Amino acid sequence: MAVTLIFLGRLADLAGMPEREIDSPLDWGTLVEELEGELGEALEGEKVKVAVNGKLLADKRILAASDGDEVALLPPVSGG
Amino acid sequence: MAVTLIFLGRLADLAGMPEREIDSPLDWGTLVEELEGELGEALEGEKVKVAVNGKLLADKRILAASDGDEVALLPPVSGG
Amino acid sequence: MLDIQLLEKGFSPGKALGLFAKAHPEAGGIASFVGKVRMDEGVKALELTHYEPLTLPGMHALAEEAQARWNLDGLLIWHRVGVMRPQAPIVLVSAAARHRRDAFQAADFTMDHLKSDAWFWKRERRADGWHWIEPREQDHDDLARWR
Amino acid sequence: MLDIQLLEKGFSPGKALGLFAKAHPEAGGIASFVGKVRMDEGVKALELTHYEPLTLPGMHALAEEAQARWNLDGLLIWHRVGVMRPQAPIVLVSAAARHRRDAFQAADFTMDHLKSDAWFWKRERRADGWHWIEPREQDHDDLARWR
Repeated sequence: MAVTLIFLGRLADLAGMPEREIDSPLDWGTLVEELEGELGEALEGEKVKVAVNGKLLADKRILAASDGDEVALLPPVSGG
Repeated sequence: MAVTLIFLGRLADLAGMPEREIDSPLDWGTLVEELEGELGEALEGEKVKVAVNGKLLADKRILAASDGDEVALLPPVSGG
Repeated sequence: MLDIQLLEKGFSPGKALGLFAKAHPEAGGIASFVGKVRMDEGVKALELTHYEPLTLPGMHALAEEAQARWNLDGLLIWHRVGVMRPQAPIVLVSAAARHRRDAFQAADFTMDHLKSDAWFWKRERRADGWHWIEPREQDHDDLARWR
Repeated sequence: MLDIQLLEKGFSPGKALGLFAKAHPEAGGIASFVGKVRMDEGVKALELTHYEPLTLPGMHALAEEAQARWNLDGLLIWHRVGVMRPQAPIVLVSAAARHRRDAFQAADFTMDHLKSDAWFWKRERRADGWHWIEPREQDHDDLARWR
């Protein structure tokens, strides 16, 4: 029973990996608690957004992921 | 002893030719008189400009061309 | 016609533009922009990361917004991802339209949004390792022009 | 680097852009515009007349003004003259710059001026003969933006 976390941009550096599995079900409080330290703090930053299965959450604090879901953690972008 | 007149755009249609020679010396009054009819009238239009030897005149009424000069008669442009 | 692509490998902007122009014989004008990895001193490589489930749909939504705002015959958006060397093309945008202003505006609008409002993360490799790049203040100002 | 040309024969914009890009490896961005003879119903050909002693120096002066206003690495202005068929390229403008906005602005500025403030006269051949074309009101408005 697992959720896949995808770390983008500098969050991948902080996580030390581009993705990992985490137990389901998963809400925002549990996620921040599990990803402790600098990574957990970075996630709390208001510019970090969250997508579940490719759909952006309007508010990341309503996260409710279950088995098989893919949760992407998205820091501010920079392209071009 | 001649000046070459170059007719651009619709002035060439009115003149029935792209260029012709005209006696020198040549001032603006003489030019308009010589190119009578519709062409002479068109030249008087304020949007028609005049260049002598590739240099635009600030005021066409100061035209003073002499033997060998090239006088270009330039209607409003349209490019692109 | 929309031509939206995320590219893992290099591409030739000149060739792509030639084909795009051929595909839009009815367009009176085509405005284009090619962005390349700059040869800034000390930069050895650039990496663009994306998250395809968001990045590609985001590019399509952007193209549709441009089509809704201007009268376009076609819009091409090609964006590289992965590791690139200095001078490699990163992005190509090309807008075909009957009228010049529509083409220019659509290309300009699309570039401003790709630059600071699309799902890409960019980092540079310098002698001392990789560095994440944030959009410049100017990029945010550019984007604000369209609101 | 300026590349200013009046062309009596057809040209390939894609090829020209490829070479221009290659000539400016240092530029981060290249903004371009290709204008073609539109396939308007009933138009069989377009003729552009110029007066070289004014037209070519005027194009150089325009390029210099663009270079003075924006920070450019290079500017290309190619303009056809003579008789052209529908879909033939008439004009190619390409501006290479370190920053995107400079490239876009310079290409846009140059096109607006070529369109209604350069020494070209344009007429169309329709079934009933040749017709002179005047700049549209829109073209004058476009030009006024830069004053």
